Amino acid sequence: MRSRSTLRILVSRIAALAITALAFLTSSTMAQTGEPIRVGVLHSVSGTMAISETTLKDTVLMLVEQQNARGGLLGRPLEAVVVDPASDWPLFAEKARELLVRDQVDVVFGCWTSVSRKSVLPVFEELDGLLFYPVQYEGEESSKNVFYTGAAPNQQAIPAVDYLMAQGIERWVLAGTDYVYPRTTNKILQAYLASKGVAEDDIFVSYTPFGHSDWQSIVAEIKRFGGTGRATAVVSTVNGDANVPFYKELANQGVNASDIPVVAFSVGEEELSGIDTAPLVGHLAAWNYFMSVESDANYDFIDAWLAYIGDEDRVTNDPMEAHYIGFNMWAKAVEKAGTTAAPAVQDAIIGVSVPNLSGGMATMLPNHHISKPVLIGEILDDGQFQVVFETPEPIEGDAWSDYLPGSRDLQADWTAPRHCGNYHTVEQRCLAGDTD
Amino acid sequence: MKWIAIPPDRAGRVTVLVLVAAAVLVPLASFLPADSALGLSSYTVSLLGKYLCFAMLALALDLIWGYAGLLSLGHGAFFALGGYAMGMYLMRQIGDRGVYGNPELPDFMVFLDWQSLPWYWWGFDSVYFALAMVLLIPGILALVFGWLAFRSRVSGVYFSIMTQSLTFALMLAFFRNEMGFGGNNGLTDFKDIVGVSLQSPQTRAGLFAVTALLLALIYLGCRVLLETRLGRVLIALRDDEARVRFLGYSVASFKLVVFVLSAMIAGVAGALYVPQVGIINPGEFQPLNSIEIAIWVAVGGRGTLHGAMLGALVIALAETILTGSLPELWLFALGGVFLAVTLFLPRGLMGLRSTS
Amino acid sequence: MPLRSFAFWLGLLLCALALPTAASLRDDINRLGDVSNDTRGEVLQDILASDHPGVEALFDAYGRGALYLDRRNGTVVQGERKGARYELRDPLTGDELGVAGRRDVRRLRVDNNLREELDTLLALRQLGTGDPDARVAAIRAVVAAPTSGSAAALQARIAQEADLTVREELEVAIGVLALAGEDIDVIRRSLPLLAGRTDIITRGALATLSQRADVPKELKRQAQKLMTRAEEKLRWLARIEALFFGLSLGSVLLLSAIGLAITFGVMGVINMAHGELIMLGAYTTWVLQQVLPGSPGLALVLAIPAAFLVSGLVGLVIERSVIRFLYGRPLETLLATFGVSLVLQQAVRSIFSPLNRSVVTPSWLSGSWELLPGLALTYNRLAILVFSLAVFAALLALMRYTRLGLQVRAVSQNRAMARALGVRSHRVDALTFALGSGVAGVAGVALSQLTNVGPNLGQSYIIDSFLVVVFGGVGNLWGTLVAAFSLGVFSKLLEPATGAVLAKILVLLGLILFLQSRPQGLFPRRGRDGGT
Amino acid sequence: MSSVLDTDHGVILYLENLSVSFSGFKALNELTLSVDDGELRCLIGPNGAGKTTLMDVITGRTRPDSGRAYLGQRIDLLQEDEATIARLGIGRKFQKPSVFPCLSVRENLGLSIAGNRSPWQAMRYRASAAERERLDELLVTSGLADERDRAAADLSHGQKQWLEIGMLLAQEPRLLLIDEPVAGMTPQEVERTAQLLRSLVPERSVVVVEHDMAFVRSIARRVTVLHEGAVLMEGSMDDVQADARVREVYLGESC
Repeated sequence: MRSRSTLRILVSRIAALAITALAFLTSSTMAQTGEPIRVGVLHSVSGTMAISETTLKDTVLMLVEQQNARGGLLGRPLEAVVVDPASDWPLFAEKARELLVRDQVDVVFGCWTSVSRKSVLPVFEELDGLLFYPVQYEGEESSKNVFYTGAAPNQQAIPAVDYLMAQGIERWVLAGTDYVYPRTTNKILQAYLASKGVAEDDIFVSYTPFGHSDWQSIVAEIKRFGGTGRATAVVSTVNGDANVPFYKELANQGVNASDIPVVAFSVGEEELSGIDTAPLVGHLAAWNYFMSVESDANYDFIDAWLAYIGDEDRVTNDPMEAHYIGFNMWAKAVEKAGTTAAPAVQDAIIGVSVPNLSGGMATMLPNHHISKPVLIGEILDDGQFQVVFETPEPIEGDAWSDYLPGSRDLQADWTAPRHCGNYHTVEQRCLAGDTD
Repeated sequence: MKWIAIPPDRAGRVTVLVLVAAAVLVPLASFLPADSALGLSSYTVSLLGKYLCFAMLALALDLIWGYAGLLSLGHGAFFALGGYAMGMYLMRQIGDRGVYGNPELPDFMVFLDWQSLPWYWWGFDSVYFALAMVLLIPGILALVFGWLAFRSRVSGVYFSIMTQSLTFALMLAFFRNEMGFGGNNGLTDFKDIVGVSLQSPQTRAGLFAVTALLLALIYLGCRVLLETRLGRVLIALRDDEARVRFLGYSVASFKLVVFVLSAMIAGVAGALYVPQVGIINPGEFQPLNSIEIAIWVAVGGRGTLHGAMLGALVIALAETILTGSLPELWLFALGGVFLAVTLFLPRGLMGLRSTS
Repeated sequence: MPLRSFAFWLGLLLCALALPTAASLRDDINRLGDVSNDTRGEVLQDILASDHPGVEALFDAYGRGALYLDRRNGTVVQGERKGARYELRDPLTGDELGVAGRRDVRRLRVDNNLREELDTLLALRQLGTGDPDARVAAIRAVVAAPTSGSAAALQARIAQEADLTVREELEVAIGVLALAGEDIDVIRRSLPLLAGRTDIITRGALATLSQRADVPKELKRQAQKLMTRAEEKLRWLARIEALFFGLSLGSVLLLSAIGLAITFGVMGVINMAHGELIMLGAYTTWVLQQVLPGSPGLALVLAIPAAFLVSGLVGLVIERSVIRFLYGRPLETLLATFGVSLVLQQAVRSIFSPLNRSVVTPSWLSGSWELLPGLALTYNRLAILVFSLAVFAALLALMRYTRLGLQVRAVSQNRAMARALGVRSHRVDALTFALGSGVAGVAGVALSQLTNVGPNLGQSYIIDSFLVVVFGGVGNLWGTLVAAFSLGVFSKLLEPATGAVLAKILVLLGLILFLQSRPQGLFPRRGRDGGT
Repeated sequence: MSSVLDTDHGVILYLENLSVSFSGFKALNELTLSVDDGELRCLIGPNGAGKTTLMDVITGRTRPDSGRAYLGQRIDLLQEDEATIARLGIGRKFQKPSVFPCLSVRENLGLSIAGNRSPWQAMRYRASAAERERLDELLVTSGLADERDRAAADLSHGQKQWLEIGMLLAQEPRLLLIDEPVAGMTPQEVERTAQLLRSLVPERSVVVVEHDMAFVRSIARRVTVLHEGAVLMEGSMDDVQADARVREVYLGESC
């Protein structure tokens, strides 16, 4: 008996210790005034991804502030709950659970890398939360609980290749970092190029590790590949830190945009601010938004951002626009549904249209991706992009690529009656997995 | 309850007692409403489970560093390998419930157009095979690496640098998509373990209980082992390797035994960690992670198994708190702890206790 | 024929001189603000024809995307973004025109096609001006993007060209352009001119020729043969190039490891903060470039001693405050210095932001040195190769010929004896560590020219550095040199066959295996105590 | 294993033409030496004469460049590693006392007691009655019976030296190599050590390296003088001290 009560005291003490420790963290967010709507922010502010994600955290905070200035939502104020998953993938899942279980947030804006999204996905599905994911990614996913406001491959890679083909490019280097996004994108592009009649010999694929810094051999190979006299371009899915040495080596070995242009899918304004841009002029990037887009909505957004962050030299970029769109879509859907409850918002948000920053409207599609225009820009000396091409119509994001054998027949549709993330159009059934 | 008395000291008995109690009470508390005084949310239970896995990992490292004087800066590799073995089993448990509905291949293989399951995935449908691999893969790697290293008397910092390179090489290898382990994304989206849903609170509570009990068991086992002559030889080895050799002991085989044992414990920790956090990816092989394990052990106090465990719990808890409230300070704090412990607390928290 | 085209150009020049007035030049410039792609060429020709001295600057600004349409008055101005505002200048004279808000201006659209057009126009103009190198560059620019008048312009130039190399370049250029022409005889005459040329443009012209249907078979075969020969030559050059790449990678390894060869190799201190000392050197370069905004090259040169001092001082502080309490306890040193490395990383993150900083490459380090057509060695790599050897030689001399070097060797071999002989071993320890740290900082200056300058810079070099030192044999500077270069060359020879990732893994595994069998490295230090 | 040790010809250690060099410096130079079974031999010589290197070669710590080294008639020492050589019957005491500071005196001796040395055996090892008795006996021999449960780290310098000798004895070696046993000892301790060493022969053979000439004189019948890696002379202490060459070599050396 005696030992049992000691045990109980011990365990309850340990538990209490853990709980107080954890409660300490969010004591400020526990305030109960006016039943605020809680908006979770799940972006790394430390670790390797902090470079990119800190900006997104600030963007959400700014959007929340703006919404509150407009009187909140449903007459209730918004309250941001920020956690730091520290660029550690398992920690993303832990923090997602923390947001949904302990902080009881109504919606989460977060994640950058695919692996962080994959890590939190089961948590959101288990606890039926809402996640807005703002970064371009490889596609091949559609979850009831996730809204993909970044570009799918058909909203970035394919239009970029189309543009280059129109410029007369015949030979293709697909250079990427060895992880899922470049691998999938390149698989899709290979299939797409083949469908356009490009011979296998005219495609050269190369993968490098994360943070690769010695590009001498690969650039020399690109030069040789491009030295046949037929117009060659590099489609780069090189990620993060590896870009700087890559572009430097290109420039030093005399590969200019006029000889062999490089089109990148993960180099934006923010990345360029850490690069000496002089040798990069004329290389391209494909996004759905550039800071240099000339529209009043964009100017307003930039002004608000610079004022919010208090630094006139900061830039805006594509994932920020994605959060801007996602946030407005969510707010509109909440108003439409009259509640923040996940199932109601999931139903209400499909079909919601909000203005994007480049002047048109973005619409949430039944597959939880959005429609938006694709822009191709050329890098300028001042770290900005000159838009050289824009799709005339918004492009609808594809959850499942038409160019991959495994997913060609899949379709995502979260409207009634289908309610399915991976409906097989041939077998006419919803494959197991994402159904509830 | 007599068996609990095997560790002769009070700290040892308390450690076992606390772990066994946690194995019973935490699962019970998790079924109480989360907002009641003693109720624990699923979040807290997974968090505590994760801490215990770290404690087990710290114990594994302490066994070789604190007792045999071998500082492995690659122990994260064994942890990750155990985790991958478990992850592969969990992937096979998904069956045809993946997004492509393919009963043969995991999703990441389908969309990268793999035609068939690579041979090294065979057998992971069976839980017994997977559990065997959790022990065997880290064990065999440790055996081969250790045999090579100890035979040619690689020791001290050279051993540390080499283990670090080993985990670095493994990290690069697992990052490669062509390895067939899901590349950077690793293995995730698990559904079931031994036929029950991973998402259910019962499973979570069960996993926690298993972790706590196994940790208690492994702790006891190590304590018993260290009381034998083998344990004495290990301590002797740490203090004066040449003398042990001139006493006629084959130093290499002693080191090898304890290194393999430690790697297996790390593997078990990894295997328990994966179902509780829901993902395993090559980031676990990062050299930084392995160095952090050494910090846990140093903070807690080398050469006392419970000290290492305590160190892991303290640092992990501090990380949870600090990354939440003061993320910018976290690295300063961690770096400061490294410095303070090595300069002022060479025997860690345990040393603090025995001197006061 | 040359005479006729000369007359044509003379006529054009005369027209240009006669027609445009300053006012119409302004109009032309303002027309750029609202011009279609089709008519843009004419406008540009007109502007060029004005022969105004500011035209080159105007074209340059246009190509850089620095021309804006001022929406308030419809004029085209040169602008530079400063935060949320734009500073405007007259595009021809550079006179200041005040500032404008984001909404007041619109950037004139530029793209690669336009830039090429501008380059060609300027190149045609520069064919006869500047030094021979500039003329060769102009010729190449003309050939790279030929327009209808290009061939004629080159022909006109060849009669006047005195410099032999430039003349040869002109002949080849005319030949290349001729290959694309209709006249079979001209093609036949031009082909032999191109023998031995390996450049992209020539090979491109040959390839196009060999595909054409309207050319006799025998000419196509000849073109084919020239191409094969060029390719064969290129393959050889590629091998030399690979060797250079290997040496270059080796020089990076050498630089990153050489400071460690002092602190770890000679003193036996496991300094996990070594990478961060390199990082500090790189940041020093960045700071100096901010202090001297106009002259990145000078900043880079000054950064070498500055980085040596900064990292050396930090090293001194680390030694005095941490390491000196831990001599003889290598594993503790490892942990403590790792703590230091975390603190330094986070400090840099807090001070300079987690974003990468952009270190500018001065123009004399950009581009490449064309040894042979098809074999060009990049200046920055070449400079770093030479630099690494210079640092190595300096260190070697320091250790061998100076009093400090002697004392360092004495202390590292027998501390007690050295102290007995009056060597102040603490001072020697501190100075040696500062020296090794300073050298790490110098390495950072060089690496800032190759890779990102960010808080994680050091992390990516630390494991490699240790392996290089251990592989070479601890305490042996020559061993470090040999280890660095052999690892570099070996990786680069592997890379084409295995890809970059696998090459790195294989090199690492190979090293681990090698060190398992020879823990003392390539050049073991053999002593009475057996070394370990 | 020691059963293969064969000393039929009365020689326990036979070294022939051993040479060792460290980056040019010849530590041993064609050294030839033999030690008889049951003999107590002293090795003297100035610093750098090769005494410690010689012990390193015999115990397998250093591989010679050339030469031969045999234990008894048949055991080729150059083929074995340190642990095997120790199991074959050579015990070695280092210059600095080398004991396990974190273990108690008993545990130090217990680890040294002859027996199977494999990890598996060590895991299941329980001391037999005979072994416990032997342990008590060793505690008495090394004069540490009262300190049995103290950590070795807490012993005095002299006690550590005795403990180490006790550990050597526990190994039951046929040949003991002892490096400077009395350095830093009080005169009483030196006397006790001399007694202890004398008591070891003739059951065992002992080779002692020592600088303390008085001590050498008190224990050794035969003395070998090393110089520049080779044997300069061999004989009784009196012969050695009378020898002109030895005096020349030691000139400037205090003895």
